[in-house]
Amino acid sequence: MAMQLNSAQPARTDAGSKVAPPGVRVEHLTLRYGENTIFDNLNLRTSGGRLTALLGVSGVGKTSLLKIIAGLIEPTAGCVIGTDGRPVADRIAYMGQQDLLLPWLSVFKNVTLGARLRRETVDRVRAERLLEQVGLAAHHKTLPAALSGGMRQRAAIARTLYERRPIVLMDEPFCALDAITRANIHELAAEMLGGRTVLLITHDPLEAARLGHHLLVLQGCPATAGSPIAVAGEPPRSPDDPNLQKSQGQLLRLLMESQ
Amino acid sequence: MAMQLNSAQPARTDAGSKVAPPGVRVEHLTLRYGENTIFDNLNLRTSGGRLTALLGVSGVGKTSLLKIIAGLIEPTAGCVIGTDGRPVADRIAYMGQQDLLLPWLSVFKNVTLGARLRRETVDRVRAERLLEQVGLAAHHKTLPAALSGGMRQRAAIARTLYERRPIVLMDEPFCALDAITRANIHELAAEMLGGRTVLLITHDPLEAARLGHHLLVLQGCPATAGSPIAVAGEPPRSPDDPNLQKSQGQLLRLLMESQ
Amino acid sequence: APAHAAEKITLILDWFLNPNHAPLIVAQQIGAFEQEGIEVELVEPADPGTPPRLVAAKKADLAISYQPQLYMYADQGLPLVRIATLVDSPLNCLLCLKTSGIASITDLKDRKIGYSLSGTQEATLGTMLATGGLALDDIDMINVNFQLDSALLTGRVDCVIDAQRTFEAIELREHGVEPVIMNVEDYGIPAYDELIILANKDNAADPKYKKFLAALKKGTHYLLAHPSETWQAFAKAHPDLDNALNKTAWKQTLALFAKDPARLDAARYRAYGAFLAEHNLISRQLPVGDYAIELD
Amino acid sequence: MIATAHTRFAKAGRGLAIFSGLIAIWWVVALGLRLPVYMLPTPPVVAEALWAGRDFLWGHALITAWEILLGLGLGLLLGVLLAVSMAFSRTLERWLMPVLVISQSIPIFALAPLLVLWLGFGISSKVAAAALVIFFPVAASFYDGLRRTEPGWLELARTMGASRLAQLRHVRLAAALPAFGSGLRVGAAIAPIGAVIGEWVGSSGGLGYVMLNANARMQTPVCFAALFILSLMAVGLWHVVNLVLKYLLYWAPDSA
Amino acid sequence: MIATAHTRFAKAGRGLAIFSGLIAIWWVVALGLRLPVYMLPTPPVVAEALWAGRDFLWGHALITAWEILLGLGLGLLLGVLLAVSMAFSRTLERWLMPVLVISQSIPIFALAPLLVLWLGFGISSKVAAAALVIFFPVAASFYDGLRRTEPGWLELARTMGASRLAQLRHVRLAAALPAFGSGLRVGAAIAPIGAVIGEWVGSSGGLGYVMLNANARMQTPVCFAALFILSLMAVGLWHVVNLVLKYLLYWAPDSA
Ligand SMILES: Nc1ncnc2c1ncn2[C@@H]1O[C@H](COP(=O)(O)OP(=O)(O)OP(=O)(O)O)[C@@H](O)[C@H]1O
Ligand SMILES: Nc1ncnc2c1ncn2[C@@H]1O[C@H](COP(=O)(O)OP(=O)(O)OP(=O)(O)O)[C@@H](O)[C@H]1O
Ligand SMILES: [Mg+2]
Ligand SMILES: [Mg+2]
Repeated sequence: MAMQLNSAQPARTDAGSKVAPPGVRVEHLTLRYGENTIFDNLNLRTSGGRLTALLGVSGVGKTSLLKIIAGLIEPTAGCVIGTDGRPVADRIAYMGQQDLLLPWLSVFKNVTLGARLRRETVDRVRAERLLEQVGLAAHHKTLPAALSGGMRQRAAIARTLYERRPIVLMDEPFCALDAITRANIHELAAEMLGGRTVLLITHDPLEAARLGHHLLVLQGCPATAGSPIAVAGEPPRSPDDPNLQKSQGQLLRLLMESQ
Repeated sequence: MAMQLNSAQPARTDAGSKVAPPGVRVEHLTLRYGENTIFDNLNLRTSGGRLTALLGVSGVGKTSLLKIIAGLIEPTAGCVIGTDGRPVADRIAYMGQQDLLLPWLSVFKNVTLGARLRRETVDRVRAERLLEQVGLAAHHKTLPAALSGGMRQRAAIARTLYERRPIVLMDEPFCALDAITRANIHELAAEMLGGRTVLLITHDPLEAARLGHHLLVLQGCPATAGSPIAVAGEPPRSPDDPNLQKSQGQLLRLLMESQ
Repeated sequence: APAHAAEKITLILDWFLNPNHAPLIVAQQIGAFEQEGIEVELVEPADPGTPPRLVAAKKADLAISYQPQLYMYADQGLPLVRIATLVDSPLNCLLCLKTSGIASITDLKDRKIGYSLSGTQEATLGTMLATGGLALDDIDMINVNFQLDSALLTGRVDCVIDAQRTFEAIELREHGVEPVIMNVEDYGIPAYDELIILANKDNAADPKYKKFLAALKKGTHYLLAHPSETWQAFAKAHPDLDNALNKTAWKQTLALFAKDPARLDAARYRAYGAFLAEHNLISRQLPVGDYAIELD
Repeated sequence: MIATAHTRFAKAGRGLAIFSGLIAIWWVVALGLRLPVYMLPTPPVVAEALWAGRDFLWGHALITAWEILLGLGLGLLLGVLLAVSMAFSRTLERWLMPVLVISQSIPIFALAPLLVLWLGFGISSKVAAAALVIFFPVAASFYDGLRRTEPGWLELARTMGASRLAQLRHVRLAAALPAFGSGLRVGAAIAPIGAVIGEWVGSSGGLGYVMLNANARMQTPVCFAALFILSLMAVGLWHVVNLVLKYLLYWAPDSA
Repeated sequence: MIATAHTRFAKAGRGLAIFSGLIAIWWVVALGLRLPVYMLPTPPVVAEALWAGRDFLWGHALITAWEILLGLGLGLLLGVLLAVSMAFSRTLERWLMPVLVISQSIPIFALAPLLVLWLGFGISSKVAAAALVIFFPVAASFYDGLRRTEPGWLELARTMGASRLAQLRHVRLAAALPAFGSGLRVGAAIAPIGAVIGEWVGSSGGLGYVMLNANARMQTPVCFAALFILSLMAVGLWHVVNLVLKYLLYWAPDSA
């Protein structure tokens, strides 16, 4: 299942990103589950059109943060707003930690679900190219139950990339992929997402350093955001890029401290 | 959520591993889904009491192989047998690619599910120590729905380690864990699983090289197993162990070729 | 027959079509209704409670009902009047198994007596028992609802009240069981008309009913004159009803049909009304004219 | 092709085996318990009645079959509409549910006059009565299914900018299909008795009519002949519904 | 503490609002359609009948309540046992299902003589008749739930060396609980009519008896008074069942 990247058109020609996409501002955010406080007056800001990699120890609150931004969790207090002052919830594409494929829909129909939900006409060409790019061209009509874990995740990625949204939120989108497939998907994602505001949760410092303009670490309980690390150079950075090595090391140190 | 490893007793005192555990022999294995052939007369063999890391591109058939060994999929042809000549299906502990936590049971009850299913008395001490070791001591009574992705996975790990079985099959058991937590869990797993026959699917070459005695790569379609790489030194290997670096590179090269 | 502009009359039967309706059936057979220039549709209900309501609500023209019920309807303010009588004597009887050794009322003491919910069961049974110096609490009353015969046959009860002397009696004999029959009117119950035809007060005077009565009378007389021929015709028209039971019932009921359906015996109606009032089944006694009229 | 043909034969054979097996059991019960004919007639007696009254039974069977289909259709429609609208609005559910529950506790004879008053003696009153019995299990089960939709799917749909209607149409309906299936199965199973109850409202046709009638006349064999036909209809309908559901639920796990 | 008290008050208030709302609707219908008292009596008329016959209605209500509870209990037991055993053996299911489906198409009057023959005119025949109506939705829904258990959970249990019984006990039963809930809800909703149908077999007490009797005497207000009490029981039972299920299904997603 080799990946044809040549056919991927650069994202800036995408409808969704004609206007420079806004960043995301999280203000005075507080989230409590019972007496368990996840965030207490958290403030952070991601810059528009950039990919911010979000890291942090398991259970610190990454997914919760993403869901709040997506408008899926009502925070106890505080608000989320675009740097352009408009709400963001209706401008995002969201890829959750589970693939959430609908078991009764074929891979193709799952990928184009958004269009049908919004009563838009399905862009078959785009969808099929995406499936090809994630290496599922042959599994077009397959039901999710007949896919392997990684294939399911790739279908979910295709579904997310199919959405032309200025802001993209991804929760550990590549964790079920083997090193090689992952590397290819990285490049695909970098291309397709270039120019959009992306918030990407990952546990792989290398991945973060390869794809991120900024690296952000959530730490502590209640969680606070450390100062973002800016990575030099344009993603996707090649594995032997010195910046990569540098910021990865930096990141690991940060994570160590965050314990 | 710091990990107390000190309290982890070495596995060789475990009931399950008093007798030297057998290896697993897969013979003339064929698996077809419709006209899609996953394995065609596959033969492989893992040595007893050792941890074999199983790698391979997404969709090659790793999970299928594990499920066949676990007796969860009826292969089209061929058989799986212990190196001691006895069937293995009833001697394994299995951790699937999904956590499969039962939503109506607390974390503790999920971890001790096996005991209740076999009408054994629940070993509370062992279960609680495990929960402590995977950093869920505080989430004892929590329902899975209230856990983060990584916490769910750690609960599943605890559930698997709770089982005293000579053969352990794990399908990407650490993929949802952040680097630090993962490193700690690695050490825990290495200790608890020491002396047992382990087949561990992973996508992280570093992980494979840290934990594995042998590294095995599935490749091609139908899938064939490359010759296993033996890694020098005892796992868990420290990140700066030269063997680690070496075999990791070797592995990456193999994976590249396998495309 | 003047088929043109025949006036329609919907008549809801009290229960499924059976030999009790012979006069109507025969009137149909011999085209008596057509001759009168009316067209009668017979509708079968499954639940006897429905027909009077529908006539009261003008959803149907006529309904077959029972005189005892008529008082309750009137008492409840249903705008209904009796305009004709089909069977002018009670069919109701107390039916016992000979094998149970019951020969007279006095033998009923501590026996199980089944009844179906006619509404008058306590009054009737109580009065009958009184003639033997017994009261309701001397016996064991069991509601067997519609399964009068099977309850008797299986010995679940010793007797049943509200049985029809023309039906259940014959049925029991068919199953080789000899019944003891005690007719209610022989045990202190005022005689009454078992089957009557009700119309709505507001249009009881409608001339089409006169025509109906005339036709009904013709039917009755023809029936009495040609019992077996009319039975043949009936059996032919309703193969599912062509059986020994109905055949016997057809013959046995002949004697019970009112020769002059329209005729009203006001005194009898008053007497039965008094009987019900005295058993508190109706709150007050209305003048007969309020619920029963005779269309001359 | 041949394989499927084979399995089809096998299926038919099994069906036949079960059928004759049940008849045999019935026979044994009737004889073994020495039940008189007016209690439980033996198969041959009923068969005789069936044959003797074949034409007239057939006519009535058609009427009932028609009532069953219409009743089931109306009941389904009603049930689905109610379930969906309740899934849409919690408040509506609060107001509607008690009514629906109450509607199930009304005996037909209390309702019959009203039904006839409004719908006359024609088939419509019977269909209405049947639908009244059938709609509830469908509505209840389907509503249950709709409200238990995997939240993650709904969240995903929301992030994709789906209107509540779109969420319902593309996610919740499909997700609740297994639950709807359970409801439909129950509905189909009680559809025949529903039709019979409908005929209780007053009719001059249909198997219910035949049974009541025969029952009133102690023609027990006829009654059971009609009942036999009704049972065949019931099992047939059940079978069809199962096939339809198997087709619709191709994606749902099924250990059976 | 106070909060819950508040919500409890709110709930009670809402219940009252709904109750009076429905009464109002009933009133409007009765008056608006100019329905005579012998078709649909107005609330005050029924209230009067209720008050006048309170003692006697109360006595009969108790009988019916008792029948409902016993019928529901027996029906549940039967339904669960059948569902579980069918979930255990596909062959058993093949043989049993047709019987169950047929059992649902047998009208009570055809069965009554047998029930009385075997169980007499006491309460047992009524309970049996009620259970016969109630068990089916429970069995069907629960069985459906059992067979749709997430396969992954069963696989896990198998690898843990669980016997089929253990799998059933620890995994499938709990997993099928929502489906069982749907079945139980339907069963509870039809339990009252089940009891009434039971009394149809022939009884000397109970609300069904009262209704039949009042119906024969054209005492429509009394009939509806009894019906009113029956409805209250139905709604009450429904409410209780819902609370129980809410408690049992603490873990199941619920959008409502
Ligand atoms: N139930 C099924 N029906 C049909 N095909 C299936 C089924 N399950 C798996 N497959 C196919 O078998 C192949 C191997 O699946 P498997 O889950 O073993 O892959 P894998 O190596 O585990 O991949 P991953 O690393 O993504 O989990 C895939 O191509 C998949 O499409
Ligand atoms: N529905 C819930 N109810 C109660 N607590 C919850 C709920 N969901 C999450 N939590 C708690 O919130 C905390 C953060 O969860 P979250 O999923 O955001 O973590 P995370 O950073 O995504 O972790 P991971 O990397 O493992 O996915 C966890 O401690 C979890 O226990
Ligand atoms: Mg997370
Ligand atoms: Mg896999």
